[in-house]
Amino acid sequence: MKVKLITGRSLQQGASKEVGKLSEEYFNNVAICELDPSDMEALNISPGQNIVLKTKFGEVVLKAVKSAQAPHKGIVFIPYGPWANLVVDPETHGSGMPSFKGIEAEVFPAKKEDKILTLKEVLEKISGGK
Amino acid sequence: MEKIINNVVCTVCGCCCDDLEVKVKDGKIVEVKNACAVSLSKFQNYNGKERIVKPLIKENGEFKECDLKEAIEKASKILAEAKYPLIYGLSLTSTEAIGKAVELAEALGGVIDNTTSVCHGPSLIGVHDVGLVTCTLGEVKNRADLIIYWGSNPIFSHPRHLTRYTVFSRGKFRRERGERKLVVVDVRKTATAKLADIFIQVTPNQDYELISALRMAVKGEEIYLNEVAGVPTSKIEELADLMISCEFGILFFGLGLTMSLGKSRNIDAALSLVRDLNERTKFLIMPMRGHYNVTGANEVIAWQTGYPFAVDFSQGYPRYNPGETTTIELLTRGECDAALIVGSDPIAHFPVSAVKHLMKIPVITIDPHRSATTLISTVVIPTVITGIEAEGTVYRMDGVPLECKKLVEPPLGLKSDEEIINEILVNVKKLKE
Amino acid sequence: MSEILIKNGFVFDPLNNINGEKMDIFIKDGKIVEKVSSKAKVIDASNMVVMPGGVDIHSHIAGSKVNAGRVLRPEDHVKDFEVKTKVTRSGVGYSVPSTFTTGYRYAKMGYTTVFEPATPPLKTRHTHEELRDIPIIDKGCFALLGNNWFIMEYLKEDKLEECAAYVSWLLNAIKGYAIKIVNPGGTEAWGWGKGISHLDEEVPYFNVTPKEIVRWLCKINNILNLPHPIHVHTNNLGKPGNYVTTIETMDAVKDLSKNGEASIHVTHVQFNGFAGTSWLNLASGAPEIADYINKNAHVEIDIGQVTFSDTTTMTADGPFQYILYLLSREKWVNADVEAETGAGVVPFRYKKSNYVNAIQWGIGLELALLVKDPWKIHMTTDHPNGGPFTHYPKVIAWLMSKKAREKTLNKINKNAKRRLDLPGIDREYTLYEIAIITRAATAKSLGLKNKGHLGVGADADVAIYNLNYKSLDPSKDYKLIKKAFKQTAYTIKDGEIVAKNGEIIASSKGKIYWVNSKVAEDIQESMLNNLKMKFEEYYTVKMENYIINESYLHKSFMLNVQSEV
Amino acid sequence: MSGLILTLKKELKVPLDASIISPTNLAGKTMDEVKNLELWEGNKKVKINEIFHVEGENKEEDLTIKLVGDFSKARGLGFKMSGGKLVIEGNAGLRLGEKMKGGLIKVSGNAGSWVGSEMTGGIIEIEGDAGDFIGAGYRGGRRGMRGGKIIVKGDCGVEAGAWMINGIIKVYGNAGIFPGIHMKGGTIFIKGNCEGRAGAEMKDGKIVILGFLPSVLPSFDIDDIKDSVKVEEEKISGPFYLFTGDLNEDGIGKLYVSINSNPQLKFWEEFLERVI
Repeated sequence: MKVKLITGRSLQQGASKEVGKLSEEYFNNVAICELDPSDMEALNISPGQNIVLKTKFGEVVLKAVKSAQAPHKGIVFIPYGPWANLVVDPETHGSGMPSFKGIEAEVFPAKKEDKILTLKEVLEKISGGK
Repeated sequence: MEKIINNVVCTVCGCCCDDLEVKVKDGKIVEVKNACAVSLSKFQNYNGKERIVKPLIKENGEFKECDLKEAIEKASKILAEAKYPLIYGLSLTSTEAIGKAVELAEALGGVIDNTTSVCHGPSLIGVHDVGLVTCTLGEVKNRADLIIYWGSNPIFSHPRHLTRYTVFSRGKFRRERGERKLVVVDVRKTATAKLADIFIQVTPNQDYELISALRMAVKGEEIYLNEVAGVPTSKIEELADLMISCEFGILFFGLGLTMSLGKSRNIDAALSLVRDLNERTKFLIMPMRGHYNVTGANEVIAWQTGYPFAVDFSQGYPRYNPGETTTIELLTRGECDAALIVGSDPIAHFPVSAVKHLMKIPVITIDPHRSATTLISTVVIPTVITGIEAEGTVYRMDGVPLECKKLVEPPLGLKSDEEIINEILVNVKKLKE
Repeated sequence: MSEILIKNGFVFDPLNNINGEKMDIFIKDGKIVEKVSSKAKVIDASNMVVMPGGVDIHSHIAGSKVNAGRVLRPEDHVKDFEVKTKVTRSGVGYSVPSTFTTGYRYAKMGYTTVFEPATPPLKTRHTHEELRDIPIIDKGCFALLGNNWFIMEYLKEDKLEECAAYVSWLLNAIKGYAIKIVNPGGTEAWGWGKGISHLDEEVPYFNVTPKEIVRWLCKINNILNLPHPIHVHTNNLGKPGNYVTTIETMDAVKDLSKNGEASIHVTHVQFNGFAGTSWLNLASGAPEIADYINKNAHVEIDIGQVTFSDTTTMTADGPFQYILYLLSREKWVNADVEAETGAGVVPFRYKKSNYVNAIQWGIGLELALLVKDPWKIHMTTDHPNGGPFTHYPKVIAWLMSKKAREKTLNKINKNAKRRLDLPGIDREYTLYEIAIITRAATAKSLGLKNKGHLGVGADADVAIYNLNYKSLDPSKDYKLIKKAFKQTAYTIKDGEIVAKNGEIIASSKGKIYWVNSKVAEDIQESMLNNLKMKFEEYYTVKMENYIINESYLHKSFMLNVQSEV
Repeated sequence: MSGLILTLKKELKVPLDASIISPTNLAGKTMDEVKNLELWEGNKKVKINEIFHVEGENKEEDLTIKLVGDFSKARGLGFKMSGGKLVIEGNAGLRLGEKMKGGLIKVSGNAGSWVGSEMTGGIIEIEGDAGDFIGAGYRGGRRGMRGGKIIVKGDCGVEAGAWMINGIIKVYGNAGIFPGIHMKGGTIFIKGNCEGRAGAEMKDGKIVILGFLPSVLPSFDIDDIKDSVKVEEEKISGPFYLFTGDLNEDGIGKLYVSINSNPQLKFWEEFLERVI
C-alpha cells in the first residue's frame, strides 16, 4: 500500500529515551509504525504484527501499532530513532534539515522471516553500506 | 537526612518549567512533584543502568576503561590533528559549557553546530529573511485569546505547555479556558488536536500552500481554488476571520513546518503571515523549541560569533552558511575528518548517509549515558547531568534565561561538560603551539 | 601590579580643571597616584593628548534584543569580521558586533566604561551573560521600568514607599544600575497592538498616564538616592512634532530636582527632536529643546547622533520599531516581555540624500552645539540606532570643525540643508569640551567617582591619543582628529596597557557596576509579602528564579546606596 | 590551449577555499607566484602547487584557466572574477562564480549550490546539474544576482533565482521547488519540469516554465493566455497561461506556464473569463 511517512516525537519515545537509548523500553517504543485503523484493515494486519516499510532510501521492519491519533488514512508514523532513519529522505534542500516528514513510502505485511533488527544490527546494516 | 528543594528548573524540553519540587533523601532523589511524564522518567532513570561512569577508549574494536586524563589527551590529539573537525550537539548542557565549546571550535579551526540544525534551523534561516514577531510566554498567559499550534503536538513534545503558558493557564487578563480559542493545524488528529476548538487537517507537505492561501484571506483577496492543501477554502476564510478578529493571537509552530517540504520557506511564509496580521490586530509567533537549552545554544553562539549555529572557524574567524556549514551536509558530503559530540545521539537521529560518514571518522562523545553514538565512538567521556548534578544557565523557548540547580552529588570522579571541554581546550592549545 | 609613568602628555581632565597642560600621570596598582618608583614603565606621551578613559552612557551592547539583532543580520556580519590573535578572540561587526569584538573596538578607541541602557529585568540574566563576554571595559545596565505592571499598580494605588521598596528590591535582584523609562505606558499599550500619543493619555487597563509614571519614578529615584537620574526615552519617539512631548516630559519633573542636580536624563534626543507635522515638512526641534535646557538646570541629555550608515535599530519601544518597519518594509523583530516591557529591531540605512535622515543628522549636531553647557551633553549615537559606536570619531570631527560639517552639509539633501539652522552655527567644540561630553560629564552623571578624571585615587583608565595639541588647528585638521580618535596610541585599563596603536595587546575582564540599594527592612518585607502572589500570577517564572546570583558578575562592583525610607 | 592548466594532485578530503582561483586574480602573475599562492584546505594553509600540477603559460590579459579534477569540495571558484575564462573539467563545488562581475565559467560536470550567488555580470555554463540557490544571495541579504547569465544544461535544485534582481537563469532540465522565490526582477527560464511553488513571494520579474508544473500557488491570479513569450532575444512559442503574483507580496511578477504540458491547470481558464 502506498502511504506518506511522517516521523516525529511521541510521548513514549520521549519518556523511554530517558530510560536509555539502548534500553528495551526505547526499542519497544521506537521500532514501531503507527497506522490508521482503516489502513490496517486494508492491509489485513492486526496490532503487534510486523510490517515492512519501503522508501526510495531503504527499508525497515517494524511492529504495527494502531494509531491513537487517527484518522489519518494513507499516513503512517514512525517515532524518531535509528529505525526511522533507515528510511527517511536525507535531502536537505540546502537548509541543513533532512526531510523527516511526508516521505513517499510503501507498506506491506511482513513475512515470517522478516524480523525487527536490534540497534546493533541496524548499525551493522549501515556500516555494511546496505 | 531529607530535604525538599523547591522551584527546581526542569531540564527536559523547551518549556523549562521552574516549579518542580524535588525531595532528596540520603543524597538520592526520592520524589518529584509537578513534573510531566517525560520529566519524571528522566528523574527516575538518569542514574540507571545506561549511565556511564568510566571513560572509554576503543582499541581495535574493543572498548577499554581508562582514566579521565588519558581520555582527554586522546580526544585532544584527535581533534588537534584534524583538518576540519566538527563539534555537534550542545542542546542538553549549560550555556557556560556551550561558550567553552565555541572557544574550543575557534582554537581547533573547526565547525561548531548544535541540534538546531535538525530542529529549528530552518526557522532561523526564515528569520534572517523576514524577522520574528514574538514575545515571552507570560504575554500569552496574560493576554492571548487565540492560540494556534501548527505542526506541533505539545501534549507529547511539551506536555505542560498548555497548562503553564497557553489555553489552560490563568493570567491577568485571561482567567479561564473559555476566554481562549485553540486551533490546531496538523496532518494527523493529534492528542493536542483532540483538545482544539478548531482542527484543520492539512495534506502532508502542503503547509506552504495553506499558509499562502491564509495570507490571501487575511489580505481580503479572493481565493479561486475551492480547496487548498486538503482544506476547503471556506474553512481557510473562517480561520482568517478568527485571526483578524482576535484581540491577541499567537501561532506556535513545530517540526511539522520545519521538516516538511519547503523547510525554511514554510517558516518564511508563517512569519510573514503573522507580521502582516499586525496591520489588523495583535499577533505573534513562536517556534516550539525542543531541548531544554537548544535556545541557549543559539544565544551563546550568536553573541560570541554573530551567528546562531553552524559556525565555521577554519579560517580563524566565524563564517556561516546553512547548507554549507551545517552538520548534515558536511557529513553527507564527507567533509569532516573528526567529530566531538556533546550530549547528543546523531547516530540515532541522522539519516543513513550522514551516519555512514560519522562511522568512518574518529568520534569523541561526551555524554552521561550510553547511546547509539557512544557505541561507535573512539573516545567516550562520561559527564555529570546539568540540572540534576550540576547547576548552569538554560534558556526557555522564548529566550527567558533561568539558572538550574545542583540537586544531588554526581557519581564519584565525574566532571561537568564545562570542565571536560575546558580541559580538552587547554590540551589542544598546547598541541597547536 | 606594575607602575606606569605617562610623561609629557597634554592632559585634558575637566573634572580637575586641567585643560591641555603638559604634565605627567602616575599609575600604580591600577590607580592614579602621586608618584611612582624609578622602576615604573615610562610612556613618552610628548605631542600626545592624554584623557581619562572614555565613558559611554548609552550604548546597546548586550542582552536579548542586541542578540536578536545579531541573529537577524548575518549579512551585516559577513562584511566585517575579526580574525583571532594570540590575545584576542575572533568575532564580527558591523552594526551589531559580537561580544568580544565590542570590547576590543571600544578599548581601541580609548573607551573603558560602557553602559547598556535597556535591559528587561526578566531577561537580565542574559544581559549579564553577554556583559561577562565583553572583554576589557567596565559595564553596567539600566533596568526597563517604564511599563512595569507592579509599578503602574503601585502608582494607581499611590503606594510610593512600597513601590520604592519594590524598585530597590528589583535593582538588587537583577544587579541593575539605574532606572530606564522607555515610551512610558506606550510599550504596555503595544502589548495590545495599541499606542500612546500624549503624556496625559491613560494606559489601557492601568489608568495611569505617562506623565504620572515619569514623575513617580523620578520621586523613587530621589527616595532611593540612585547614582544616576531617571534615564528617559520619551513617548512619541520618531514621530514628527515630538519635540513638544520631549520638552513636556522634561518640564514634568522640573520641581523634582534635588539640590540643583539633574532630575532627568533624556536620551538620544535627536530621535525625540522632530519639529513639523509630517515626514514632508519635518524640521529640527533642536533650537527649542536647547533653549529649554539652557534655561533649566534639571535636565541633561545625550544626543543619539545619526552618522549615515547601514545600521540596525533596536529599542524597547515596540510600537516605534513597528512604525520603522512600515517605513522600511524590510525585516522586523518584535519581542514583548511579560509584565515589563517590549523590544523591536529593524535594519535601517541612513542616507545623506534622504530628506528625513539628513534632518535627523542635523538635529543631533544642533543639540550638541546649541546647548551652551557641555556638562549637560553626552555624546552618543545611541549605538547602533543612529550608527555604530565605531563612528564616534566622525561625530567628534563634526563637533570640533565647522569645515567638517560644511563638507557633509554639501553632500546632504538640499531641502534639508536649507531647513536646518546648522549651517549658521559657528561654534566648534574644544578638546576640553570633547573630554567633557565623552568622559567627564558622563562619569559624573553616572555617579562614578573613580571614572572620567585623572585625579589621585581615580581608576587608572587612560586614553592617549596621537594628537599634537599645540600644532593642531582642529577646525582645519579635522581629518587628524578623526584619525586620532579612531585608535589610541595607548589605552590603559586598570593600570594595564590593553591597546597600542590600534592593536589589542592584553585582554582583561571588566567590572560590572550595580547598585545595592537599601530600604528599611520592615517596608521591604511587607512589600515582598504582597508582591509574591501577584508575581506568580503575572510571570511564568518563580520569584526565586527571577533573582540573579552575584556569581553571574565575574567582576562584581557593588555600589551601596542608602535610601530615605 | 594557451593559458594555465591546474590539475588536482589528490582527492580533496576536506573543503578547499578556492576563491583565489580566478582569471582576474591570477592574470599577470608569474608561474612561481601562482604556484606559491596560499589557500585554505580545511584549517590548514597550503600552496597552490601542493594541491595542483600547474602548467601552461600566463601571458595574455584575457587569461584562460583550465581546472582538471573533481572540485566538488572546492568553494568559491571564480570568486569576483571580472574577465577571462575559467574552464572546469569535472565537478565544481559550492559558490561557483560567487559575486562574479564578468568573463566566462564553463563546467563539464555538475556544480554545487549557490552557483553565481550575487553575481552582477558574466556567464556561467554548467553541462551537468546544478545544486540549490543558483543566482541567489547570502542568508538574510535579500539580494540575489543583479546581472549576467547562468545556463544549466541539466537539472537544478530548489530556490533558483531566490531574491533575484536582474539577469537571466536558463535551466534546460528540471527545476526543484521555489524557482524565483522573493524574485524582484530578471528572467528565469525552465525548459523541463518544475516541482512547484514557482514564483512564491515574487514581487516582479519573469518566470517561464515549458514543462510540467503540478500547481500554481493560490496567491497568483490568472491574467491571460499568450501564444509565445520572449526570453532574451529568443521567441519561445507556447501557448502559455500567464499568471501574476505573488499577491501576498503585492507582486506584479509574471509566471508563464505551458498550456500543453499542464492540462491539470485548465480549470484556471474559467477565472480568466471572469477577469476579462
